[in-house]
Amino acid sequence: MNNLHGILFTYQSNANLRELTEHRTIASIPYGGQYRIIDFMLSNFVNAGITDVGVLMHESYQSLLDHLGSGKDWDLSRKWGGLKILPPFAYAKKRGSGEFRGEMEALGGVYTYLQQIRQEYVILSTCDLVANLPIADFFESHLKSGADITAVCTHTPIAAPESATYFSIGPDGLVSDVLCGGHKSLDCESLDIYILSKSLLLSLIDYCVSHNLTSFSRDVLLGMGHSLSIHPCFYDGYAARIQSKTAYYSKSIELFDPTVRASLFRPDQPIRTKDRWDPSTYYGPDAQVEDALVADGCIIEGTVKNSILFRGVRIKKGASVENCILMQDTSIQEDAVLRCVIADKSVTVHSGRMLMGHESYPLVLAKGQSV
Amino acid sequence: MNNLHGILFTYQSNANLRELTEHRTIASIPYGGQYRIIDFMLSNFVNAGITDVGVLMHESYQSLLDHLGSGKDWDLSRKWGGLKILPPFAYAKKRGSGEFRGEMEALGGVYTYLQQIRQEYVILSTCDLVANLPIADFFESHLKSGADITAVCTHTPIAAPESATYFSIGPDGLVSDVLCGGHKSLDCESLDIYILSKSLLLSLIDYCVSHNLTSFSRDVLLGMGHSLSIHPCFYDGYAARIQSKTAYYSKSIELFDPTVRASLFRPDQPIRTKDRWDPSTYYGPDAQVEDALVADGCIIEGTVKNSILFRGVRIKKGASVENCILMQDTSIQEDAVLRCVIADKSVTVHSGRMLMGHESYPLVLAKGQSV
Amino acid sequence: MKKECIAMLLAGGQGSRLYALTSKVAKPAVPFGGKYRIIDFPLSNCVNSGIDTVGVLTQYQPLELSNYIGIGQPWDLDRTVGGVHILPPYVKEGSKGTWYKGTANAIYQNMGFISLYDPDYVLILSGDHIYKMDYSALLARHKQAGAACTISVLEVPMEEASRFGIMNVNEDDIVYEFEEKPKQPKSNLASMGIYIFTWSKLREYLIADEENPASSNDFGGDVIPAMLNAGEIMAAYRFSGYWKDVGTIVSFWDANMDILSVHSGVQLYDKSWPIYCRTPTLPPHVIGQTGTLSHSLVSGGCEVCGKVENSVLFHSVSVGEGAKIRYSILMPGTVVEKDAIVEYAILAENTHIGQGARVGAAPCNVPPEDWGVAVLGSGVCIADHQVVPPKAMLESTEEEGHI
Amino acid sequence: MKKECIAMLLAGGQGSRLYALTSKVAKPAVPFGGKYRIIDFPLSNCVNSGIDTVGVLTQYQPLELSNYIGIGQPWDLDRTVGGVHILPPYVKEGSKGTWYKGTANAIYQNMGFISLYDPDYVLILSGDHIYKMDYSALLARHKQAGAACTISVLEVPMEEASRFGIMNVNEDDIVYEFEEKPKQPKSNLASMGIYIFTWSKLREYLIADEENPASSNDFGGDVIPAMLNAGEIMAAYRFSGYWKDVGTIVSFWDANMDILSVHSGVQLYDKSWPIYCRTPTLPPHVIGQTGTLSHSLVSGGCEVCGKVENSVLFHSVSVGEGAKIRYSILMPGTVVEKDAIVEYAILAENTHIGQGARVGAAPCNVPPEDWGVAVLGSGVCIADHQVVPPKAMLESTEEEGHI
Repeated sequence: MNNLHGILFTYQSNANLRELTEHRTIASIPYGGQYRIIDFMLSNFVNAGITDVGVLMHESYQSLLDHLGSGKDWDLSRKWGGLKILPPFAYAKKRGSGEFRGEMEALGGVYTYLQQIRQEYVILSTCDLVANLPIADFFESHLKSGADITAVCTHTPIAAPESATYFSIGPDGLVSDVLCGGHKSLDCESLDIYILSKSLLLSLIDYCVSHNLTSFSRDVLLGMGHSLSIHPCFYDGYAARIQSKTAYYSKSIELFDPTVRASLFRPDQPIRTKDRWDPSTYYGPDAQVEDALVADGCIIEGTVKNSILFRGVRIKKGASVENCILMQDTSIQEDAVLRCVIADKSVTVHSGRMLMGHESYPLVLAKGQSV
Repeated sequence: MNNLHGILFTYQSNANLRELTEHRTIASIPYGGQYRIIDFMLSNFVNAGITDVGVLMHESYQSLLDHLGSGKDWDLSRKWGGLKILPPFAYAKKRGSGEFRGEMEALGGVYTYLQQIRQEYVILSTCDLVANLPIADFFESHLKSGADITAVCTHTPIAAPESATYFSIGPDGLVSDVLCGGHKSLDCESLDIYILSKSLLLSLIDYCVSHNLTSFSRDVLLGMGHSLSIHPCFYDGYAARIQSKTAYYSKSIELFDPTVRASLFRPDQPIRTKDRWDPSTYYGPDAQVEDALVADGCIIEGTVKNSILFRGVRIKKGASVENCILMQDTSIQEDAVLRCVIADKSVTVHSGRMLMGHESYPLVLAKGQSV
Repeated sequence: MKKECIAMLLAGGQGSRLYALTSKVAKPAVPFGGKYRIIDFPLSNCVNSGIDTVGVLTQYQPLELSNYIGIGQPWDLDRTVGGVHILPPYVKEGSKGTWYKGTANAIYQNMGFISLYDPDYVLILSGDHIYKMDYSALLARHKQAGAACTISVLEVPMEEASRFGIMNVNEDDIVYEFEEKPKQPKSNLASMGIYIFTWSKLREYLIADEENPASSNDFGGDVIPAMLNAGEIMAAYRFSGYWKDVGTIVSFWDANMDILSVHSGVQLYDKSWPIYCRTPTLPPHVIGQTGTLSHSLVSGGCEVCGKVENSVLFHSVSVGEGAKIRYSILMPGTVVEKDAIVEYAILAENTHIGQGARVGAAPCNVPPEDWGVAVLGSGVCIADHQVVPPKAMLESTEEEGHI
Repeated sequence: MKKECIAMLLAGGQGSRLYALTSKVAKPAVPFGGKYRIIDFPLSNCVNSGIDTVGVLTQYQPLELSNYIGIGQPWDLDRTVGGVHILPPYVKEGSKGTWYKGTANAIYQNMGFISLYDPDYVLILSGDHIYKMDYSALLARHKQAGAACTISVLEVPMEEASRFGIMNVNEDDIVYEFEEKPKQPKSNLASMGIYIFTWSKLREYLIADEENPASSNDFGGDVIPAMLNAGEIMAAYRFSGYWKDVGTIVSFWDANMDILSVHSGVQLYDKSWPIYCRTPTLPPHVIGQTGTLSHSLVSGGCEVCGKVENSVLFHSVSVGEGAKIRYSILMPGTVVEKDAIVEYAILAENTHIGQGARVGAAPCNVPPEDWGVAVLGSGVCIADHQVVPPKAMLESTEEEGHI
């Protein structure tokens, strides 16, 4: 497994997630009480024995940089290889912008890095997927198939059709057609995870960059699919894609389902995240809690129902929180009442305030707000 | 010494160093056979027991990012604190440029970071100084003096007057006047290393940012000097500043002086740099070497005189290198002749070529060139 | 590479008064306070005090402790020079190795390790106290007094002083006499078992002590008295704050309960002096619809569907519907099935309490002479509806696999 | 945390045939090839082969080796789970510890460590060979053969075969017989002392071996024959490439000289299989105006003002004006003063050769029976103009400081 190199694309903020991505990319949105979304894919890589991972940065990557640090929390702080931050220098220079137009352009910007990697194979993935994946099996399947590219896909549609890539499978078991950016879904949807050899990847980049082609799905899979054998590798376990505020809310609430938790949090394939020094969570004498997912370091003295509390959240006496997601270090003062609220990091809700959203339109409090 | 936090400014490229800084900042110019200039100040910090260092990045910081990696080579890869890369997000966003106009503006961009540091005191320094400094002594001197700011300075002028800051010392032993950006030197020159408390620094930043003041020397030391006590702390050992191509060349050649080497390379205060896996240097049967500073991993089969060879340099049979600085992985093929040449990383000079500069105007071969 | 001050942590104690809790692990590795092990407190104190080189002297069940410490990442002690090192008594050339004879002998046997760092001062710590302390203040006091040895002391109530090693000091807090458990204590300054020595002095006394066949090779019993007799300057450093010896079942249970009364125990939520620990990678804990909690600590990976009061739940504990946990400490991996009741009990790692079983009892419900905290050793399984009386001390009888 | 394959590196050998070179360090810690120590080769091979968990079994002079390995950063083995661990024979509860009885006993005593990682396969390595080898190919061969044990073998010239442990194999390279130094070798496949075992099988045989009082508890002598007798599948894996046992002064000297003939020794400059090592932080070396070098290796921090031919200079070596070094190995910190001559010699760490002194001689200048490589142990000082004859073996008589 030493022979597979990980590349993660951290996408630009999505308009549908505006409030949560003002200061960060999707990859660094807090999720599930203590994680950032990138933790899932990064842990999947590490659990498969991948030792070297390059993270292609987009604009607003400061929060991601803070989160990843030296990579130590994922055991990726190495002298050789390990976690490498790849900032968007190339585009910043060329076009005065820190955004790339597509994966192939982004890869073109780190061509020298790719040339120097120690492994023969590369796995490309986005960072907006919440799933616990058997990457080692995918790699084995790729090697066995002998195909040029292995595309990990699912039978259960999970993305909005306009941003997803779909495959038709031919009689030979290989991908026979590719649909992308349409409004119709096929039942075989790409998880946007691809395995191919380093040498093929380099030649694809060469071709794309010199022909001003930028997208992996449109320009490589669709555009060059006739000359490439694409092997579909199916994963039909739990997977969620975070593409809008409502999806973020509803996918978070799914964590109350024990089967979802069992599928995401497997002792043999742990999801690692940045460590903090938080002690255990303290429940005070008047705490009333029902259906809650609570991280370490909270002090809960009020009422919590059907909610997700991140690390270091404080719920003071008499406060009541229902159907909420409160991110790290949020503080809810005495007698405040919150319903269907997503509070970003370090929000303070003062005594006696009452804030209500609806499940179909949760109220979002921006990072650091004091209400 | 746990109570001092390091901040390094990595300056923008200097026009006088154009060829060497096209792809990098001054901080990451290779120096002395195996170092980058930043290694000196970073090692000074580490040798003084400083555990947390923030590096303020400027434009073109990719090469610096590569060099620093996770900070492990300086024992600065930590879960809490350690080496933190601080990219120029704030300016990039505000003005579409990755450059800051002065230290105070740069510090304003990382205000939140500074608020959260664990130490009570901060040391600010630039990265263009080659010196082995007793930072712990400076800190002790600062604490003893009770002054607001300690400025490390020297009696030996080492910089070009127009880019230097000079002090007059009053009868009370404190700085009585500050000169900056003039054309005349005083005999007390600042090494641009300052120690002050975190709380004072934060209030100075507040003031400067809100008054559109950007420079530490001009706007703080000079502009606000009347209300601050500035304690000069003298260091009169060896120190070199790399501000032009000729200075780079002549300061490099000074390394042949055993007293300069003894002052820079002290076993008790080692200068750390990025590790490579290079084996020892091999001298072939026909090697002829005289007055050379040679790093590990070279294979020398030709003639080398009065030159500095970085790691992994190859000098083939019959080749002759005199008064040259050859950076890492440079390859000089059979019978090539080089005089007064500075070859950047991974340059290849083909068989039989002859390249000559002059000591007063060394010929620079850009990174990766094949001549 | 020279270090000004290094710490040597005596973690060799078997902690036999913790009975079932230490039958499989060394005392410093016993879980404490929801997330920690006892050794996390001195280790974190070292790091927070700027001491980055720590030797951990261990002998009893070293593998578990050694595996817990690893290379020291959780405490930021994975250092290029220095860091944390486990030092079991090893077998020297041509000799049969032996366990450390006493605390002083343990340091004596590791003088080679200490010399690697050529320290000016050596801090001697033990691995059985819960406290937060800035050792750099202790070091400053040592330097200021120009002492050969400085001892950290705590003012205890005069009536309890005869239970401690008491330091009698002059007006400058310089020790002139040391009395071990004096019947008529002259002062109430109790030694906390935390010493800082000037290394050159300590080295000298350790060598002399080793050569003395009459010595029990102990700091308190031999080295400190020898130094005092020889007229070395010995300073006292007054510590104030929470400090608790967790050497007995009752004091261990107390110290855990102290944390629950937020203002009395060791202040875990104080960010200025964090206590670090190694925890497995676990998701947040989950409180089910039928779970109720009060006055309790709950950690990562727990699933609580029962009622938990005044208790400490370590990670990965599961409490079934209808189960009741009161005034108890449930260590990692404990499973309490439906309708079981656990009161005034300490359940070590991976214990399993069957449906409707009952462990321990409240003091009001039993005659005082029969009451005590019930303790289940690691891996103990209690069958459905079985009753474990208060004060019970059960160990797993299951034979462990060969090695 | 499960690992598919972990390595156990037998580094306990005293290496007594290296005499003065191993009087203060274990053989695996002996400097080799300008920058390395012998143990860097198997360790780097592990890392390059994707094995990230290595137990280093050491007993003789463990402190130096343990200090060299540290937490494993130079080899990228400072891992959260796994990494490199020094395993000295430690003293178990209630017993006196003893040195490892044999190679198999060393593994037996550390079965607790191995079980932590629940491996499918265990790779057994030794710390006295210089070679580059991809252990993942060995593992692939082991899996493909479905073997209980796979042994790496080297084809040696038939006439030398009787000096080795010889594996007799069938056409599938399955071992049917093992002969230790046979007088009439049936094959030329010599065991390299590198084994891979299916852990469940090895565990079984180690326990049986330990219970057998007649056993010497050795892999080659006891465990391998026992497995063969029991009919376990034992595969051979053919290795080709440079491999050298550096167990004697002559072979050690040879292996160093091999590096100088760039195409014959272990390929240090080959970037695809780097050998990692821990080196002190040192500036580049300096060649003075009067220095001349040929066919030599020079390392960081050296200052060369004399003449160096066919020699290996480790870091921080200083060669004065007029001094001549020929066919010699100068370990870290060696100082050769003005006009001294060193020929066919191995100078261990921090030796000091006075002005005009003479160490060793070329074979052409002495009768063959008097010739041999001269060896100076670490710290030996040779006075000005003193002469050390070839074949000499000097150790520092200076008493080392107490511990």
